[in-house]
This record gives sequence, structure tokens and C-alpha cells, in this order.
Amino acid sequence: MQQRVITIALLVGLCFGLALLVSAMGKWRMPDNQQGYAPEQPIAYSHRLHAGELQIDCKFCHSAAESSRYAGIPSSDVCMKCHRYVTAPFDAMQQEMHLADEEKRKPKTIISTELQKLYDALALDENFQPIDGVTSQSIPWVRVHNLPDYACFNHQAHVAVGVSCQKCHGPIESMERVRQHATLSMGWCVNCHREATRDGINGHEVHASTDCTVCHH
Amino acid sequence: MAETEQQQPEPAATEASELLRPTLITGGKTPADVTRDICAPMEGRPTALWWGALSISLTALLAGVVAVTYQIAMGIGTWGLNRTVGWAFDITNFVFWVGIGHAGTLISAVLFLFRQKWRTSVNRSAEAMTLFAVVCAGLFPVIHMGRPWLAFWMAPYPNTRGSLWINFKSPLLWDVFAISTYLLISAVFWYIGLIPDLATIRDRSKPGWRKSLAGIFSLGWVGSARTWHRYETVYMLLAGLATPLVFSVHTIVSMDFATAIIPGWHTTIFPPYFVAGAIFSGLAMVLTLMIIARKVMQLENYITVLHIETMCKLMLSMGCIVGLAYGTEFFIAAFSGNPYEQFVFLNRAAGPFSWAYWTMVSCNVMIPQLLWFRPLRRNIAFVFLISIVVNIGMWFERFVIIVTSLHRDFLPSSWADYTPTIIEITTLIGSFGLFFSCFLLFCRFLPTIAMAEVKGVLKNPRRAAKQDSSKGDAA
Amino acid sequence: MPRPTAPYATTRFVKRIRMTPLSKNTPSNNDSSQGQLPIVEAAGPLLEESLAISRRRFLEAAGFSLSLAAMSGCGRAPVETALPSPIQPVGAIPGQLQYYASTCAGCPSACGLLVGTRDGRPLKMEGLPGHPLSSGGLCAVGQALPIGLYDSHRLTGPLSAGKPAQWTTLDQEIVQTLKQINEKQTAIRFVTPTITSPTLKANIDAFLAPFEDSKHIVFDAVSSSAILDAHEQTHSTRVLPHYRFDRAEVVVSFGADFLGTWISPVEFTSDWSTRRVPSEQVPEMSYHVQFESRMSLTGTNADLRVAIHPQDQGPLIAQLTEKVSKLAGISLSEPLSPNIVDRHESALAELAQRLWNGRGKCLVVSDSQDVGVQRLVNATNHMLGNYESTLGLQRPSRQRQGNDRDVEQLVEELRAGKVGALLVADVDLLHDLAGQQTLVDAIDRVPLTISFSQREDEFATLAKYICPDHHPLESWSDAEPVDGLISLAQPTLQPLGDTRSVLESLAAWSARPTTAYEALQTHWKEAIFPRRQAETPNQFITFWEKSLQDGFIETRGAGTVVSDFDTSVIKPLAQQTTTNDFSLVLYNKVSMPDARHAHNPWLHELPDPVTKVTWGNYVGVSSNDARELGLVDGDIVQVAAGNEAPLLELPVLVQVGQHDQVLTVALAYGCKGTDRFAKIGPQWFEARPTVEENELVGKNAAPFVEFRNGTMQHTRSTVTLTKTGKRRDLASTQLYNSLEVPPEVAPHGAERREIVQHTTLAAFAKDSHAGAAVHHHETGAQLWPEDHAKTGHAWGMVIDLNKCTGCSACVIACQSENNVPVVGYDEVRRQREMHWMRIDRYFTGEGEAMSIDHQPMMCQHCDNAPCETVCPVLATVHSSEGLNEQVYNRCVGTRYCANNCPYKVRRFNWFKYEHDDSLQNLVLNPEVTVRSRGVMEKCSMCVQRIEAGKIEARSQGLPVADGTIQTACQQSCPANAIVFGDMNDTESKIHAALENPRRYEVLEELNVRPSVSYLRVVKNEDEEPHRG
Amino acid sequence: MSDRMLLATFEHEEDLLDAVEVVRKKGCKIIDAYTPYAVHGLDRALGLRPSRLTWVCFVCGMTGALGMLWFEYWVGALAWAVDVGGKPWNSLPSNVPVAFETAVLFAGFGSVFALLGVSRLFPGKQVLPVLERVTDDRFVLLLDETDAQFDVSTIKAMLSPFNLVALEERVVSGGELQ
Repeated sequence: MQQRVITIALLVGLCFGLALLVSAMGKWRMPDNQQGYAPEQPIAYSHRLHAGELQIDCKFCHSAAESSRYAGIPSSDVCMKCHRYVTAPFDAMQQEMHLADEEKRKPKTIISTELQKLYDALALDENFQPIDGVTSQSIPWVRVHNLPDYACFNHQAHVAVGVSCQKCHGPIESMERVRQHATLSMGWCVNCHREATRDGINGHEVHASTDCTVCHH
Repeated sequence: MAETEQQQPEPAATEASELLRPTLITGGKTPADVTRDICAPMEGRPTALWWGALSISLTALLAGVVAVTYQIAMGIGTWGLNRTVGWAFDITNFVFWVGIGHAGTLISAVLFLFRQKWRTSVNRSAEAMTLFAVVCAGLFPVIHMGRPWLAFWMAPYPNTRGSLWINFKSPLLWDVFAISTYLLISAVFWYIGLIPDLATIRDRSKPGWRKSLAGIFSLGWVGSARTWHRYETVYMLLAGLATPLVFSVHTIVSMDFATAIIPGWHTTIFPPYFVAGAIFSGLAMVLTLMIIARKVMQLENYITVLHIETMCKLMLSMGCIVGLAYGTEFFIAAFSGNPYEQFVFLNRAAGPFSWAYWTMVSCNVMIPQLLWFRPLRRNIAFVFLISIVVNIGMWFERFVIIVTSLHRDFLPSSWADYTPTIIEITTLIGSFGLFFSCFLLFCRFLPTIAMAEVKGVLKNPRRAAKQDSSKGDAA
Repeated sequence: MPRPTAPYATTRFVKRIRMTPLSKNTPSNNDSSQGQLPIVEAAGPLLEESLAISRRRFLEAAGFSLSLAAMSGCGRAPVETALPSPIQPVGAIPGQLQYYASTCAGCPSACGLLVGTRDGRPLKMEGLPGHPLSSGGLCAVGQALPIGLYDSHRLTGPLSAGKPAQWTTLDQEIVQTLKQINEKQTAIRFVTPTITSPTLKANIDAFLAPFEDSKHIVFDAVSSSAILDAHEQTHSTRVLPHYRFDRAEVVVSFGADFLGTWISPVEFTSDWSTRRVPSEQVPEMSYHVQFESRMSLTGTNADLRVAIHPQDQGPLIAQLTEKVSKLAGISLSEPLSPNIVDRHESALAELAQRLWNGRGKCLVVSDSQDVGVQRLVNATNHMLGNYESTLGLQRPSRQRQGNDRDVEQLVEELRAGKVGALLVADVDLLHDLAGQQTLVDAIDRVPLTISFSQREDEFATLAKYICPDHHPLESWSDAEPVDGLISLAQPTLQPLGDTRSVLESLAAWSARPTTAYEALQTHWKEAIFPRRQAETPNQFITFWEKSLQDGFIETRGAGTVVSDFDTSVIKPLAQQTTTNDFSLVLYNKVSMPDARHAHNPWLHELPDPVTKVTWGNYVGVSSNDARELGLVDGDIVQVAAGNEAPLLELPVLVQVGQHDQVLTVALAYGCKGTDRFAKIGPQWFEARPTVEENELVGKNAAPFVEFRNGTMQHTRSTVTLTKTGKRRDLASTQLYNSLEVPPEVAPHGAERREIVQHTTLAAFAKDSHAGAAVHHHETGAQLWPEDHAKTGHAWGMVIDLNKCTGCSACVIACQSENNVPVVGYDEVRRQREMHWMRIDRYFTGEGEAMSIDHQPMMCQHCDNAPCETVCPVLATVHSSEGLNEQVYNRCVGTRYCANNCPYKVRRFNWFKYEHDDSLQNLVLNPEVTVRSRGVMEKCSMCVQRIEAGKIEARSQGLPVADGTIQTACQQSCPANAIVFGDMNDTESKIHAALENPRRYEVLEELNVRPSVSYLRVVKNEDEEPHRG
Repeated sequence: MSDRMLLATFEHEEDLLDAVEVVRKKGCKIIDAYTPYAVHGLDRALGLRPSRLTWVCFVCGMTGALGMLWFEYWVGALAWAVDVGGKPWNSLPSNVPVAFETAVLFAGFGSVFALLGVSRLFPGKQVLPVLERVTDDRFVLLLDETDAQFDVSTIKAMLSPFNLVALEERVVSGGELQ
């Protein structure tokens, strides 16, 4: 008699356990899923500031996105286009201006610590002239969005048909430090391709192939 | 198969019952004797013979482990394969072992359905053999992969690849399902059969590890008539399921080749041909093991010459079927008028691998013909020899089918040779090591003969009446 | 830019390559060339070590512990940094493929070259479309240049007496010694192979000018000296005519392997092949007869191939000349040859008639090194009125300038100790003159010996100074292969080492230092620009720019003065003693034109087009001789010239079709330093080394070369052959060589397989479908016609077997494009070569009736692909555009697909083929995954190019135009035998090709519906083809 | 069920069978019989109904087969229709083998687990056999003693012809025997 009770209890327990397991599985990360990866960068560059507040077009820095498989990480001379003049946070420079006016002197150039790293990398002296004998170094940016090298994502192909950057990179313009927004799993890519083929991309029709060798070659 | 039992009765037998059915268990054993005799090897100390056998097979196993480890560390290149011959020893061994695995279930399930009472003495160890053989077989498809660590990709598990699953059109995948199902069902079938015997062990052994283990695994069996009643039903059901399973498994294995496009593989005859072959090799292996076991375990009274002889007859018939298949292949090739097909078979008989082909034919078709002679059938030593020969022959059958078909296919430019490396040969030896180690351990720790079933077929003075009825339902 | 640059790119490589601003001395106005010269950080992290690989390993690990990883929510993959260039070079888009028009320096043919570079790394050599000579083709050697560039064994700086030195100090020393030499007025000798570069030639002359006794000696290891000498006698100028096979309706070649190695193979192949396309409307094609003693690539493609003994060549040519002169009505006072070969009388008579009928549109060539014989050849061509039609002398070829008489003289001078300074560029004197005893000590006695070699070859190790030259892809140069056609060679990356181009070295030593670039521009301004034609721009800089853009410029000829043919020089040949001993024929393999390429693993592993053997040379023996001597492939024999010195131990290769009593050995093997390949390929306990202990790749056969009557003889009579009893298996990619199955296992009536289909011109003229295979089965039945309709693109390929010569350029093109690994001798021997594209070669039949076929074979991309059905994990499936896709990262390596492939074109990664030479890895194409161990691979129809082409078209909003996407094999094919395109595009070339009556599919009775099909071979014969 | 019962031991299956017949004729209540092996006809003698496990087996089998067929169709034709060797999206023939195997698997395991369930067999179950030798060579008949006109002596007399080995009374609490 009490055995029957025990049996039932056990069965109920089992079912409950399974239910828990299944619900938990949703939260598990599949191996190699880097979603949410937001590594520290050598220079605390803020996409929120540049892309968000200042409204700089993504392609101003990532110029290759339209014409190459890789969007490209901008070389330091691209930064210098602005940062030859902007050497510190705006209000800090404002302050210096006022001070200089009051003290009737030329404003000194104040350089923020982060930007100093840029100038050092480029081996520039305080007048932004190349220091002889010192070769400029690359800034070792940490890659956030990593695909295995058997998966060939092509920026040009996607930009050409008008896929927005945010579609994959998420609300980049609101990120202080860049974070991997999507799972970048194969399923995620494929589903987007299916939707695109079904619904088209902002209005116009596209054929987003799901052939293997489109990405794997 | 039922007619195999209508064999000429023992000349010595005069009693009415004996006319109806020859003695299965000699020596006038009582149930108590049965229990004692069969439990004896488990309870006593193992014989030197057993230790010797075990150490040999463990050595072989170890060698195999080393070979496989090296191969997985270095790459498949350590096998003698090439761009043309992509399979050789690996799949040969696979099919060979699957084949071995067939007689087990055949003997216990099919003969059970046919009410072949003589099966009771051999079915237990035959089933065990099946299990171990299938384990050996299952090993090869895994290690033959270029990236064995990804073998789990063959399983249909939920993934993040955008609902990209597996290819159900691939015969290799059918294999995965067939082999695993076969392994599981055989295991269950075997275990179910074991339960009553485990109960026996539990009840007769003194408190200790054996008793407690037997207690756990006998699931609290007490031999109640109600349970026996349900048990019989399920056992019958399992037998009924296992029988088509046996045929399906080797049919599917044969489809690996039959559905391919390569001449010599692409043949509709393969399913029956392979099943027959499998049973053939399986019986041979059962015989080999039986003959060893009855010697080593002193079970002459339970595995009698009668059993041996009956199996020989089965084997002979299978051998003839296989022979017929060989003939048919050639006929079809000639008849089809397909030059590639014709070439492949000529190439088998007269090409670079003709030695393998003729080894196969002589071992599988010619030599077994000797079993037509009764004295030879009843000569244990001779039968043992034959069973070995047939095993060799059947291994070569698979080798011939795989290698000779591959090494010269459509474009002469890519014809190639094949020679095995030490690694491959050692792997084969290793698989034998695994098989025999498992079997020896089984002999030592589990009842090699289904006691509960043997007791059911014991001769005793007051059985005659019952036998009429049982013969009744046999018909 | 001749071709639109495809927008490939990859930060993966940006991170390893630091771009630099233009170097100071470079004019900024030619950014098309020197604009983007990156420095490659050879030490930087490389593909194999890049994250992607470790990521793959991580996946493998995950395989083992999936569940565990899943529980733990998976650890992070290792951090990868991306290093952008601090300053972006102008116009350089990361990872985008850019093409530079240049000139190939693989051999003196100087074909047009298109260098594909990515992130400043030259990766892919392609033929320059529209080049007047090579017309878009490029041979295997040219294709294989990059692997030589990224060679860690190249010298990284100058050496003085074997020790690393500084250029400055070294220059001072050299200048000093040169001054002394000039004062002492001792002889200075400058040895180079044929130099087609006018600038370099001029600079060498300028450098030598101040010296009293100076001489520039042109030494070709395998020269055509006799041809030039003959023309000196018959036309009074020592030039090599420019042969025009595209104009020849009848081609008669006596031993000249003009499709393989003779003078300018790519050019000749493309010209020759234009005459090999009979159409329904005009069923005509050229008639090609080959008299030869070995089996050459050209011979395998001839309509009539006659095997002759080398000693019969002269007499046969003489007899032909007599017959032609009879037809021409010129009476000869005496017979031209004392020795008469009557064996081929009738053939010659018929041939003479054919030639005569084709007056002015035929061509007789010979590779004979006997001036007398070449005179007769000239005479024949003269009588047939071929000069200035099929042989150009007004605008002669400069592709062979070797002067053997000078070389012979040099050797004597050296022995006599007359030479004060010996400068050797681009040739290994000691290796190629190994026949000359005591040369080593002679050279040792020379006060000043300078080698410009990129490697420590035999001469260089002896030389006082080694001033390593740039790799051709690193240096500025030009070439004038044919008078009036001048092409530029531009560097595509900055030198990897501290090397210096010969031009600059010479300039430095003659006290007017300049860069190669300036020297080049100066010479062009002074010498080339004035020769410009009316239509070309008359501003030098625009002229220069244009030449640089196009890669070549056509100008007025240098004005060669040629006198009329001097009949008086037609003299009978000298009496020659005929022997019955073996004669040794020395030749160059198609894959190894000279010793400079001895360090190129791609070329070593390229199966020889005729023998299909890789890695090293061997002794070719005719099948009859082999039978008599009981020799089989791989038996090591000893070849000796009489009982004195030169002898050679090499394995035997039994070669059908080779004349009896003839032995053949390839030159340019056994080069110093090739023992580096000992450890190439997987190392495991049963593996045999590619190069045995203290051995080299092959053996040097040069010792058998001897000077006779002022020319180097590449045939040596009276050699002996002895068995040694030793064996070394040949690493051959093809073990069975006939389309006929072995008689003992041949089904009746199906002895021959219709895999290469044949017909004769006569039959073709009657019925354009002649030669089609008769099928026993009904074909073309589709079981599921409605499924898988190819609505978009349907990629397909058609290969014209009548054009294909089997030159194997496509094999290397594919290897370079698709990162195909080099696997080494042992793996090839085990039939595990990895080439995605192979060329099947069949000798079917016997003697002169033997049909010889070359058939490029790669994945056929079947619509009903047998491989796809059997893959359990969907690693090989079909694309919606008709491609058979192989997904490496999904493959688990069951090899079932390869077994089930009727064409056996799938290749399995048996081992992890090493990529640990970090410099060598720069040659890898980032668009193609490097396959890991245990996965299957095969021809992808260059799907990366297809994708790139589609994306480019899409971003321009245009449909994919026919011809914009080219597969690597198609691009390089010198014969234009390969057509690739979208079969759904009714305007496309391939669509037309599909209509061709000669088209057939290999094994079409299997109904696997391949996307690749072939055009039937048509031989210019009269009788019906022989059928099994 | 009371806690008093009578335990009759026999040596041969035939004795047990005959005894069962007689006892049932007498109308005594048989709790259960225990035998070392499946005694042929005992179920009929005891009047047990044929087992319903066959149905369990059938249902499980069908579930396996149909479930797998549907899954294969979903994978091959719905979830991601991939062109494999030009075969149709949903090629039934190639789906049969796997479906069959699954059917067998489900059927087999279904019926076995059902058996264990209904007979309450599970690992580590603690039991006290009615008689040690019942799993060896003894046959036991267990009678309920609690109905009217129950008398041990008459039972003994009744069973003695079937060479009865032993007859003992036992007092046990229910369930313990199960």
C-alpha cells in the first residue's frame, strides 16, 4: 500500500524535476555563444558619445563596410581627423578657454588621458608632429564580434541591400563600451535570412540565400 | 527452421517420449542439479584455463587500445586507406561484428518463437555474445571517423544551427539507429531472461556482495505465478520484436552498400544475402564459444552433441544460402549487361584481390559442405575447426565486398591498391580482445545457461503427458 | 586596372600587416603601383595561430564535453586583438583584392602577369588578359611564384665569405677589387641566363663598359643556341625567330616540346589551340606531326606521333628537306644526309606533300642542338615560304639568347685562370655545368666571384660575395620577350629581407647609385619612349602610366637587319656513327623548367603532365626495354656514359611510346638545399621521408651534358644501364594508365571505357556527333523533375578536351586559390595527393595507333550527387545554384561520400597537414578556410569567387555579367579550354558551349547529371577511330 | 486478507498443477503459487486472465513509428528543406528504416517497463521469499485460511496424494510477500 504512495511520490518528483530542467535549459548558453561579451578596450572609446550624441555616421570610421567583407577598424589617422583639434572633453576645453581669456594668455592644449594614448600610439609630440625615430604603433583594440574563420560574414553584401548596422550590432549608438548584442549563432543568421527573403528589407525584395557555401567556404 | 527438430531420433532411445523428442539435457539432472552445476563456476575459484584465456584477451584488448589511441592522436592516415579506398578494415570489422551479433538474438528469439526447446542451453550465452559483438561493432563507425569527437553530431539533438538536423536519407544514419536499437533491445531481452536466475543466485548465496548485487538486480523476483504469467507474455513480445529487428539491422547494414552507386555495392540482393551471411557467421561464433565454454565450464551435459549438431545443420543451410548468393551476384552481373558491374565481378575473381575472394569462397561455401556428413557434425574438434574457418571466411566476405568494389571503380585513372597498416591489424585484434574479455567475465560472474528455462525442459518420468500437449502448440 | 578588383577583405590580416606611408623616394603620382607597399611582419601571428583555429579547437573540446560546457554556460574563447594600421595607405581597403599588371619572371618567356594582392600580400598569380603573347594564360611555374616569395629559406641579406655582411662595407670591398681588376686589365665575366629585360641588359653593358676585357655571357641551362647560330649563318643575324603557331595549318616538330617547355610554351599553347577547334560550319583544324624519341607533352597532343631514335632526327629532317626541295623544284647537288632512315619514308613523303600544299601556312621546328640540322630546318621553312608568316625575323623573339660557344669559352678561360672577376646572376653555374671537371677549383682561383642568387646554391657557396637579388614580386623590372613588345614588372610588396635588385647593385658598384625604379624609368625615357608608336601618348609620364596600367606596351621594333636566305649554307650533314647502345635524352619537366624553382614545393608535388610522377626525377625506359631487362617502376638503375665519370642512380619509370634504346632523365634536379624537404608531410612511424638521408630531391643529370661543335648537347649516345637491385617507389598520382581495362578481367565488348570520347576530323565532318558513346541504358530520366528547379543561377563548366594539352597550369592555379596543402612524397605514394583538380592521362592502344588523352577532372557538381545522399550530417549538400557544397566545419569524416563518388574527386585530410612555417602561411588565401584534419574537401568551383562576384554585382545593382566570375583554373588556362558560367543565362558563353555537338558528360549513363561536361576529342586523321 | 495462510510445498510441477485443480474445485482461495520456472499451464489452472501488456506494446510501437515518421518529415521537408542529391524533400522510403527501428525500441521498452510496473519489480526491492528453494527446485502453493469450513487437516488430506513435501501455517502481514 505505502509502496504505491512512494511510487507515485517518486513519479511526481521526477516529472517536477524534468519540468525544472527544461525551463532551465532555456537559460543555458550553448558552447561558443559569446552573447553579451563586452571586453575592456585599450582606449575607453565611447560609441554612445560618437555615434549617439555626436551623430557621426558609422561609415565615417568603418569606411570599408560598403566596399569590403570587413567593416574595418579605423586606423588611428582617422581619429586624428577630429582629435588633432579636439584633445579633451568639450567642457574641459571650454573651461581652459575661459581661464585663458581671463588670464589673457594663449589657452594651453589640455589632453585627456585617453586621447594621450592615441597620440602616443601615433608617436606625435605635443604639436602633433611625428617624433623622429619613433614608429607609430597600432592600437590593440580587442575584437568583440568574433566569428570562427569557417564562417565568412560579408559586410558589403549586407550594407549593399540596406541591412542596418543595428540589426546585428544592436543599439551600438547607446553603448558606452561595445557589447556583443546578438548570439551570432548560425541559427540566428539563418532565421534573419529567412525573414529577409520572406518580408524583404525595408520594402524592397531580397533573396537572402540559405545555401551553406554562402557563408562557409 | 522447425524441421531441423524432426531429425532422426537417437538410435539408443526406445522410450515413447524419446521417440517424440530426443534428450536435451543428459545425465538425468534434477532442477537442483541444474542450479548447482550452473552456479558452480560462479561460486568456485576460476580455473587456470580461465585465467589464461582472460590474460590473453586482455593483452589483445590493450594492444587495440594503444593502436586506436595512436590513430585518434595522429589521424586516419595511420590506416592504409587512400583517396580511392576510403573504407577497408574499419567497416569490414564493423559488418563482421554486427554479423556475429546476429546469431545470439536469432537463437534466443527466433527459436523461441519456433518453440525450439534445445535453444535453452545456448540462448543465454548467445545473447551475451550478441551484446559484446554489437559493442565491438559499434566501436568501428565511431573510430573510423575523421573527427570521432564529433560523433554526437549523428544524433538528432536540438541545436542552434537554425533547425539544421541530420540527414535521414543517409544509410549511415539508418545504421546509427539500427545498431543502437539492436543493442538496447538485445540488452533488455538478455536482462529480462536473467532476472529469475539472479533471484536464484540471490536466494542460494550467503550474505555478501554477490547476494546483495543479485538482490538489487533481481528486482525482487519471487517466482510468483502471476508475475511468471506476465513475464512469459513480455518475453514472447520481446522475442516477437527482436526477430524482425534482427533482420532489419543487417538489412540496413547491407543498405550502406546496396544504396550506393559503386558497382559491386549497388545490388538488390544484398539484404537477404547479408542477413544469411550474418546468421552464418553468428552461428559459427556461437559454436566456437559454446565448444570452449562447455569444456572450460564442464557443461557437457547441458550443451550436448545434439546442440552442436543442430547448430551445424543450421550453419550448413546458411552456408548454402551464402553460396547461392555468390553465384547469383555473378549471374546478375553477366545478365545485366552492365559493363562496370561485369568488370567488378571478374575483377574480384581474377583481379589483384582474387586471393581474398577465393579464401572467402572456400571458407564459406566449399569447406562447410563437409557438414553433410553426420560423423563430422558430431565430431566436436572438427566442428570447432569449421566454425573458426567460417569466421575467417565471413570476415573476408566483407573485406572482398568493400575493398575490391572500391579499389577499381569507374575511372581507371583513380584505381588504387590497398594494404593495411599495423595500426589497422592491431585494431582488429583489439576488438577480438574486447569481445573475449567481456565474454570470459560474463562466464565468470553470470549463469552461462538460463537455469529457469533449462529446468523447464528437463526430462522427468511424469512429463510424457505434458509433452503431447506442448507438441500440440508447437505444431 | 585590367579587371575589376573584387572587394575581398579581412581584418584577420589587417592585424598582421602594418601599412606604411609611401617611401620617401617614391614619386607620389604612381600610386597604382608603388602606392601601397606594406611591410609584412613576418613574425606576426598567422592564420593557423589566429583565434579562429583555437576557436575550432575549442569546438572540438566542446564536442567532448558538450553537456559540461552547456551546464557551465561555456567559457569565453581567448581574447583576440585587431591591429588596424596606424595610417591607412591611400586607396587601400582592408582585405580587398587588388590586381597589379606585371610580367612573369618564372622563365624568359616573360608572359603577362596579373598579381592579385590582398592587404599588400601577393597571393594569386593570374594571366594578364589581352597580353599579345600569353593572351591571358599562365603556366604552372608562373602560378607557383608566391610560395617561392614567402620562402623562409631565402637569403635575408648579403653574405661576404659566407658570413652576413652590411651592404655598405660589402660595396666598398667590391668596388675596391673591381678597381684593381680594371687596372690590372684582367677579364671580367658577367654570366646570366637569357635576359629579356632591356633595362637590365643596358645596365649590365654600362657596368661592363669601363672594363678592358669584359663580356656578358648568356648561359641557358637548356639553350636553343643552335637555332640562333643557324640563323646567323642563313640570315646573317643571330636571332631566334618568333614562331607563330596560330598561323600554322601544318605543324611538324622534331622533338621540340613547344606545348611543354620549348621557348615560350604558354604563348605557343594558346596559339596552337586556336587551330584546334573544328566547328560544324568549318570542320577544319591544324595538322600536327611530332617526331620525338621521348614522350613529350607536345607529342601526347599530336595528330600523328612518330617515335624515333635521337640519332635519326638529323637524317629524317634532311630527307624531309630533300622531298620539299623536290616539290619546290630546287635541285640539290648531293644528298643532304649520308645516313638514310627509310623506316618513315612514306610518312615523310605524305608529310612533304601536306607541307607543300600548306605553303606559307605551315611550320617546321626542331629542338636539335646541331647547327647543321637547324640550317636544314631553316631551309625547309624558307622553301615553304614560312618566314615572316609563321616565323618572324623582322621582330624576332628574345626569349632564348643563350650562346653556348661563349659558355664553352668561359669554361676554358676559367680553367686557364684568365678570369679576374666572375659575376653570376640567376643561374647556378656549378649545378648546370656539373659536367665540366675541375670547374670548382678553377672558380675558386678567380679573385672576385659574386653571386646574385637568392639562395646559397652551389656557385653561391663558392662565391666570395653573395648579393641576393629580390624575388621578382619584390622588384621593378621590364621585359621585351619579342621585339617591340615591352612589358613592365612592378613590385607588389616591399622586400621581405635586406635584399637588393641586381640593377641597384650594379649601379652602386659603378658609382652612380640609383634605385631600380629610377633606373627603369630613365631607361624607358631614353630608349623605350622614343620607340613609341603614333597612337600612344606623347607625354612620357602618361606613356609610363599607361604602360604600368596595362602591364605592357607595343612599340616599333628595334630594327633587326635580316639579310635574305643564303642558300649556299645548305650543306649535307656530317657522317655520324650509328650505335645500338642506349642513348640518353636530357630534358626539362614541364613543372621544373630550370634549377631556380628547385625550392618550390608546389612544383615538386605537381604531377608531371605525362608521367604523373611527383617529387624528383627518374630514368624513363621504353616498355620494350623494360620488359627485356626485367625492370618495373621504382627499380633503381645506374646510368653511366661509358666507363668514365658521369653516372647516375635513379629509379626507373616505364614510359610507353618512348623509343626503344632511349633513356630519358629530367634536368634541374638534385639542387643544393632541397634536402630541406626531408620533413615535409606528416611524420608518423610508417611515413617514408620525402628526401632520404643526405639526399636531395632528385639527382642532377647535368654531368651528362657535353659541348659538341660549340653547342651543348642534351642527348648523349652510348650510355649504359645497369640494375642495382635497390628500389624506391615513385610517387605517382596515377597507377593505371589506360582506358582499356586489363584483358584478364575485361567483360566481352567493354574492354574500352568511353570516358574520353574520340572522333576523327573525317568522321566529324560527316557527322558532328560522331564518336558519341553508345549507352546500354536509357539516360536522362528524371525521377523528381519538379523538385529543386534551379531558378536563379545554375553554375556549370565545359572543358574542351581538344584544346586541353594537359599542361597542368590549372592544377597549381587551384592549389594557390584554394589553400590546397602540400603533402609530400609518402602521402602521394599512398595515393593521398590533395589536389582538387587533377588531370587524368590515358595511353590507350599501342604504337602509333595509341591514343593519348588528357582529361581535367574535378568535382562534377552533379545534380543527383551520390555523395550528398550518403552524408549522415548534411556536410555535403546541394546549393540552389547547382553547386555541390562541402561544409568543412560540419564534416565528421566518414569518407562515405568519397567512396560513393563515381569520379573519385573528393580529397580527405588524412592528417593535420602542417602550416607551421609562419612566413609560408602568408600565401594562404583568407577567403578559403584552411581545412583541419579529418574532414573531406573537394573542388568548390571557386565558390568564394562566385560569392564575391555576386556581391559586387549586387552592390552595383546589376545582374552578374557573363565572364566577370572566373574560376581559378579557367583564368589560368593557356589554351582557354575551360568555359565557366551561368547555364541559365542564355547569352553566356557556357550556354553556347552546351549546344556544342562535341559535348558529352563523363559517365552520363549513371544519370548523376553533372554540371561539368566535356567536348569530344577530334584528331586530324582520315580513318575511322578505333573502338574497343 | 487476513494474516493466516497455509503454505504447501511440492517437488514437481505436475503435482502443483494437479493440486491447484483440486484445491480450486474445493473452492479454497489460492493467494498465489511460486515456482522456480514458468510452469506450463499453471496460469490456466489458476484461471489468470491473458495479460493486457500486448496492448501496451502495440500502442508504444505505433507512437514510436508515427512520431518518428512525423519528425523525419518535419526535419526533411518543413524545418529546413535541404537539397540532398536531388532527392525529393519528403522521400518516404528513406524515412521508413529509422521509423521502424524507433517503433521496435519504443515497443520493447514500453512493454518491459509496463511489466516491471504492474508486477512491482524495481531494483533493490526487499523481499522475503516464501521459501528459499522456491527459486531453485520447489513449488509452493499459498492458500488463504480465512473462510468458513477451512480446516488444515482436510487440506492436508486433500493435497497428500500429490506427494506433498511440506505443509506449514504462516502468520504474516500482507504485502510482505509481494
